[in-house]
Amino acid sequence: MSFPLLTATVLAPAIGAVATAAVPSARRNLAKWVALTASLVTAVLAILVLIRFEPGGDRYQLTESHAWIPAFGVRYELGVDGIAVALVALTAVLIPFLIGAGWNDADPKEGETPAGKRWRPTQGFFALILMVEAMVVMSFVATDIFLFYIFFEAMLIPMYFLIGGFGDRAGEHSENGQAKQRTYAAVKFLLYNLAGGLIMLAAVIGLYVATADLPGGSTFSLQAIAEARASGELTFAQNTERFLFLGFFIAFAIKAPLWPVHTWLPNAMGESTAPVAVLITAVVDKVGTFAMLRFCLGLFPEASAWATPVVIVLALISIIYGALLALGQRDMKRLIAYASISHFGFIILGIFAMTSQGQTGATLYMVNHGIATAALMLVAGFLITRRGSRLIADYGGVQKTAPILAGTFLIGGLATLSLPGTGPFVSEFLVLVGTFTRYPVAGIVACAGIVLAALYVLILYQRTMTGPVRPELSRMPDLRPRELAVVAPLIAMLIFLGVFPRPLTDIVDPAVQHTLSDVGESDPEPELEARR
Amino acid sequence: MSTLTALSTLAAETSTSGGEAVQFWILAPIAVAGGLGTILMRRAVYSALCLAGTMVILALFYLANGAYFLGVVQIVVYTGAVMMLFLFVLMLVGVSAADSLKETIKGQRIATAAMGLGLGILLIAGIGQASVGSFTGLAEANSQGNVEGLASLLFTRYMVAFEVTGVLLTVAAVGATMLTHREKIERSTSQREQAEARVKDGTQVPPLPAPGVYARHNAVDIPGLLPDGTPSPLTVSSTLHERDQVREVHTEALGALAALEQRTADHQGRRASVSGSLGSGSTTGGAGRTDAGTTTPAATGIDGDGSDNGRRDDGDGDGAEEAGK
Amino acid sequence: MSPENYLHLAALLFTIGACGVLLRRNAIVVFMSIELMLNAANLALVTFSRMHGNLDGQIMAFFVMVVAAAEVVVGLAIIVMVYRSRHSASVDDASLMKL
Amino acid sequence: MESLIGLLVAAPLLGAALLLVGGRRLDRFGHWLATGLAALSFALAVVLFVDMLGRDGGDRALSQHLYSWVPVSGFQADIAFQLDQLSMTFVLLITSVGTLIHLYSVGYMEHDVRRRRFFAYLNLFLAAMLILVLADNYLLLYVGWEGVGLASFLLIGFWQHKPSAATAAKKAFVVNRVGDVGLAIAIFLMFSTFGTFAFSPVLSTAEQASEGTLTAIGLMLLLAACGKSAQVPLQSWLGDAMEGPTPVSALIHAATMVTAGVYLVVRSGAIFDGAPAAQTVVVVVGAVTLLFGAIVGCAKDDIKKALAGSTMSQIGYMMLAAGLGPIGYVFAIMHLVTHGFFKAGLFLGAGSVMHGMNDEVDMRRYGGLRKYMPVTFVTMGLGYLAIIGFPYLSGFFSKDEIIYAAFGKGGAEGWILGGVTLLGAALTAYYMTRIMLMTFFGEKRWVKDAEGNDPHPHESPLSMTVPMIVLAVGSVGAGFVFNLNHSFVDWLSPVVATADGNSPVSHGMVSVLATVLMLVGVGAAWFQYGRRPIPEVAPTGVWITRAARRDLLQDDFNHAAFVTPGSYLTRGLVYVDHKLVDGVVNGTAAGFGGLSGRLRKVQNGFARSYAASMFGGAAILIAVTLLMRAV
Repeated sequence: MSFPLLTATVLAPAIGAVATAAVPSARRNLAKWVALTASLVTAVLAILVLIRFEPGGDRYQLTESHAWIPAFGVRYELGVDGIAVALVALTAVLIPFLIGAGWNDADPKEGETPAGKRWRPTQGFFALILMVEAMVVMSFVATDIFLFYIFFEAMLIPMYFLIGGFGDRAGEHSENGQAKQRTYAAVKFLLYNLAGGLIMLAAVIGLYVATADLPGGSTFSLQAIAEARASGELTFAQNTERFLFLGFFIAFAIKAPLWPVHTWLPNAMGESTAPVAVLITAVVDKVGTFAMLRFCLGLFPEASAWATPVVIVLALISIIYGALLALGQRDMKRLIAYASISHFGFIILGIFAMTSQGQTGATLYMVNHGIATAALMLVAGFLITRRGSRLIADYGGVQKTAPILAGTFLIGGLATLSLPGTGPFVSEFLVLVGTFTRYPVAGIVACAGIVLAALYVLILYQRTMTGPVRPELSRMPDLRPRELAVVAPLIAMLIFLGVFPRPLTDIVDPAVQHTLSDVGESDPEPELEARR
Repeated sequence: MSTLTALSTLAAETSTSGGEAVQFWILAPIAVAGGLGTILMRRAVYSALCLAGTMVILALFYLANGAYFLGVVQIVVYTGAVMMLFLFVLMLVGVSAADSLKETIKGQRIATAAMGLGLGILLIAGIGQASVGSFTGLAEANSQGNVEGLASLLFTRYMVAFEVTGVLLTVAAVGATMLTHREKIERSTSQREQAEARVKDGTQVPPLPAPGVYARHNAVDIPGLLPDGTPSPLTVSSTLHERDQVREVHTEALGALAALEQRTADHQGRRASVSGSLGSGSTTGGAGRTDAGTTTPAATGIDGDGSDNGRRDDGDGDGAEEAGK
Repeated sequence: MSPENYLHLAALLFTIGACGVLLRRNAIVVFMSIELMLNAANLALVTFSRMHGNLDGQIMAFFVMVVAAAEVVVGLAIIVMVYRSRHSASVDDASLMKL
Repeated sequence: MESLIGLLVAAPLLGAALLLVGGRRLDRFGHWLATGLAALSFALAVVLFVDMLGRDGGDRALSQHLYSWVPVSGFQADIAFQLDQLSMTFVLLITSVGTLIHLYSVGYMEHDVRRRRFFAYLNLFLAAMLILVLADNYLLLYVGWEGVGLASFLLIGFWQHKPSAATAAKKAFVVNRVGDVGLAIAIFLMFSTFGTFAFSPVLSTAEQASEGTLTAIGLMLLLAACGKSAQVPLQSWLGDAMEGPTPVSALIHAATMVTAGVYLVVRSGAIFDGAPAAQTVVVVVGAVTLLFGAIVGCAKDDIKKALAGSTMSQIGYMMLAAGLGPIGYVFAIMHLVTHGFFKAGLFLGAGSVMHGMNDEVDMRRYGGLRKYMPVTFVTMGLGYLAIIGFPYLSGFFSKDEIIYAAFGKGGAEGWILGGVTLLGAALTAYYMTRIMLMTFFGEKRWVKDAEGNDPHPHESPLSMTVPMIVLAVGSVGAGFVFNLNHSFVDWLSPVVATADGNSPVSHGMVSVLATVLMLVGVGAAWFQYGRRPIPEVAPTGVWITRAARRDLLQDDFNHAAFVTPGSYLTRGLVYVDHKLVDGVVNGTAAGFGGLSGRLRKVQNGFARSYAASMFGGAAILIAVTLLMRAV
């Protein structure tokens, strides 16, 4: 029995959350340090996972398996493939930065008196973030569908409180209106995702029923089902498979989010603090796209092939629509949110292109988008904290007073528009190539997203950072050391992944090959090869 | 007893005779009429009586169906005890007022009609659908006597249920007692305290004035007259007021009285005395007699009775005074 | 004479009782209507008893009577209580059970 | 030797990184560091060049495989460089002009507090441009392609406090992005056709692909080239790009970056050779741009914008030549190099003039500067003679070859193209003469600047004049050197296909015609601007002048065709998203709310009502039971 590394990776933030929450109300700073330590420990564990993972080895590694609810065939089964490893690492590495970025976000506002000894917003904030981390990591490593489902849904609880309970400092003068907006956003987030989750629950139960014919009885184990399918022991009726696929897919599409079930994201990201917004889009939403790759494709290959045309069209709409709406936004954070919708379109496009380039690209995209959005959004958050407004029109000429802030913002933006040399370029290009080889028209349409991305990023940069300095901003401080310490590593990672993405591709590519063989697809041959 | 045996022979037969049919067709309409009366009568007492009638008829049907014990119990328990209980409560709650049958909930009548029709039709359809067949007859089951047969079942197969119903009855009795019992949580006030409270509140301390029983009319529903001739509502029981059964004092009578007094005065040749004697029941003359000196012959109750027939002079009648207020 | 006649009568009485429950506001009359329904059921039970030639139906009816008696006792007590506190025996006056 | 290639790129990249990360500590000597690294790069290029000359024509190409960049199953992208004669030509041009302009900028940007950043960006540009021309596959080329776009964006918008600069920078980047998409799609097509996008396999097996595919690839490459090289229809950004500091205009928007499109077309010659339709489009684009740029150049009063029009026009020449196929490739490159020298010189001269005139750019406010700025006048004059094709200066050689090649296309096409190129030559002479006359001759038309300072025209410092002199020398001599013994053609022929056209007109005849037309152009300009005083406010002019001043309504067209509908679309979609997509969801919620509001009235509190529903339920149950039995 080897050391249960994956369980440890899940437990570390969970224990950290409890410890953070337990810090007495007066010792705010202690809570922050506890949280940071816990997240760093998690990051170290995740990197250990990354190191222990052998790219060429078994599909699922570091597996753990224990009976949990034997009556229903539910097991506590953990395991990571290359895709999961990448995302676990992304999550664990991002969280310390988010904690660092949100260091003062949940402090009591000036003039606010504690409502009692139990009033501990700071502790709560960081504990909730750690809770989310634990649940997200669990969703990535769970190979039992039921186990996954539980954490997929439970994630909503801390997220709900993070969105509804901790808004950014913008527009404090209209606190009531803002609180109302925030509650609206939180409820919307919850309802959308709950709706998806319930549909998925039905599908999970359906799956349980559909696997009843297996010799070992019903099971939720991904591996067992996949093996049974491969050996022909288990076959789904066509309609059953399609309905089950839809049940899973709708839940993941809402989480991802895919047009037209995307509208919760701009509200949620707009109203929450920058770190939480990053948490939503960079970490939590990734569970959706990850699960598409792992569950939708892995469990229901034929239904996936059946749904592909529709999904591709929806993804294309997401790409263009998200980008166009980003252009139309007046609120910085909402702009970034819509840009994320566009990017999720790319990820889903890559997944359903069913080529190794597309899916490897999509996985890389998940990681890179996480980092790039984090960089852009966190800097935007720093900016918003300084000025107290999210409106783009309230800024101008920041470049002059805070050049480093503007510079990091620009780099984040350039990464968002997938400039070569930054990580997102590699992934976007892979997605597009992979899509093009199978669906040329889709590949070309998606290219419109590239142009629009340049437009919205540069318009955002131009309106906020350039031009004459607005008088309100003339005394704006540049990035503080803490903020720089948060942003600089992110930028370094972006550039590293853009220049040398091999560590990731080496891990991800074999996993994608497994997924593709699940689906029974192989890359289209080049025209010349095919002719020979 | 002879009817009983006749009925029992009826029930014992497997194929029913024409006699039972006659009985049924006579009694059943009455039962239905009773049921309808129960729900349609405005006065609850009538409802109760209608229900009792239906129950008696049902008891007869029980007997006809060979359930002698039940038939008797029906009469004794239901018609006897339960209905009496109903009537008691009715009296307690107030028997007088007839219910208004006007519907207050919107759509309730329609819903009731639809439901009644639907349920009725469905039940009858259900009965029609079931293969009812014919009577097997209870001759065998009642061979040892109906009561014995029931008893042997009750104390063997239904023993537990029987015990439980016993418990239920006990609980019901205790519960009813608990519910209706009112715990005395304050010390009861003494007579003295009550009197003091009355004085303090300014309510009538002495007994109320009597009605015009001895004045002119020999009845309790005629108000007594105040010294100035106006009738006083206080003198009549409030129940009569509520029932609207208070009789008017006719104005001719008053006028005749006044004329009589006048004639007497004229005859005696003396002026009408200004000293209107106050009714003995009245404590003070509240309003001053502003018409002193005018000719108002106040007829006083000669009999020394507390209540006097105050007579109102038509000429100066603004100082109407209510005695005992 | 067929059992159906009795059963039809029982059904009719039952329906009448049900309508009474719905139509009347006086709690006591409502109660009486319920009694009518119970009696209708009893009639059916007794008929069944004779139909099948055993006494179980009668036993059922007997239990129904007992329970009805208990119910009447408690129910009337409640009515008295309600009347005491609200000075009304109308079931519509106790209409606080709503949103 | 191969390992030097990487260093070539690494030197300026290191400079950029150091200067950007190093912070204020490097303010004092950062510019010299950058210049030194650029010079180092140049020195390496020279070493490599000499080394290359030492080998035979056939095996001069070097390649360096650094590492596997994106290895995915079936997809192989490498960081690998390839240095052949074509790349070498570019490397020499880029590093030499680049170094000179670094040097020039030391003087030009002396008073700018953000000079360090400027040099960082310049170094970044050098690195990206070198990656572009050294890449051995299209994906890496794409990296350089976007990299120079980024550097261009940063440098155009260097004076970010000016909204016009920021807007111009954004515009340049976005328009370039449209072109980049073309390159991206071309790469996708290559990948799905050939299974790779490295130069050698793609180009060597190009003829095996179907003509349709090759045409598609060619057109997409052309789209990319149009974006980067400011060819019609993606030319609108170049004029606005003049908002950037003048050295930037000289380096990026005249000498090097804008010619990347020509490089791309020439490099992909094998693809175009298999796609005549695409070639025709290239030629048409080149011809149209040639005239377009020339006409715009004739009308602009802003010296830099006039030069920008000229750049556009000259690149049109190159593009046209490149579209001619093997008969034109070499001359496209030759013109590219000579143009690099004389246009950079011209821009530096313009910068020098502006430097002396309080950053005034309106030529109507210059005049008579030749006495005050002799060096500038002479160097710019030499550049001027070179560009108009004065006999035996560099422009003369390269342009005549292109005109000759255009005739060589043969048939009606040949006549049309020859005519267009000749017309272009006349226009070139006209607008360049106009610029020279307005700037250096005539009386002074100077005005005070915004702060009320009188301009004190003076010669620029040595760091600025030296590069100008060097470039002037290049402008004069490059063509001659290249034409000596067909040295340039021989140099490039191992890597670039060459062929002789069948021109109906002899070579000498072309030279004579071109020279005559050049003189006509000069004369026309002299009649208009040399003989009589120049009005300080531009006359209204005929319709074509007015249109040319507005870039031939290109911006108006873009605005009407893309920007306005785009913004309406965006606004409409925001509305739709809020009201429709969100509205459906919120409407559902409101619907449920309303429904439950109605339904809750059923809970009226009356026990009798509840009883009614209870009986109703019982009735339904009975009905269902009966139905079930009936069925």
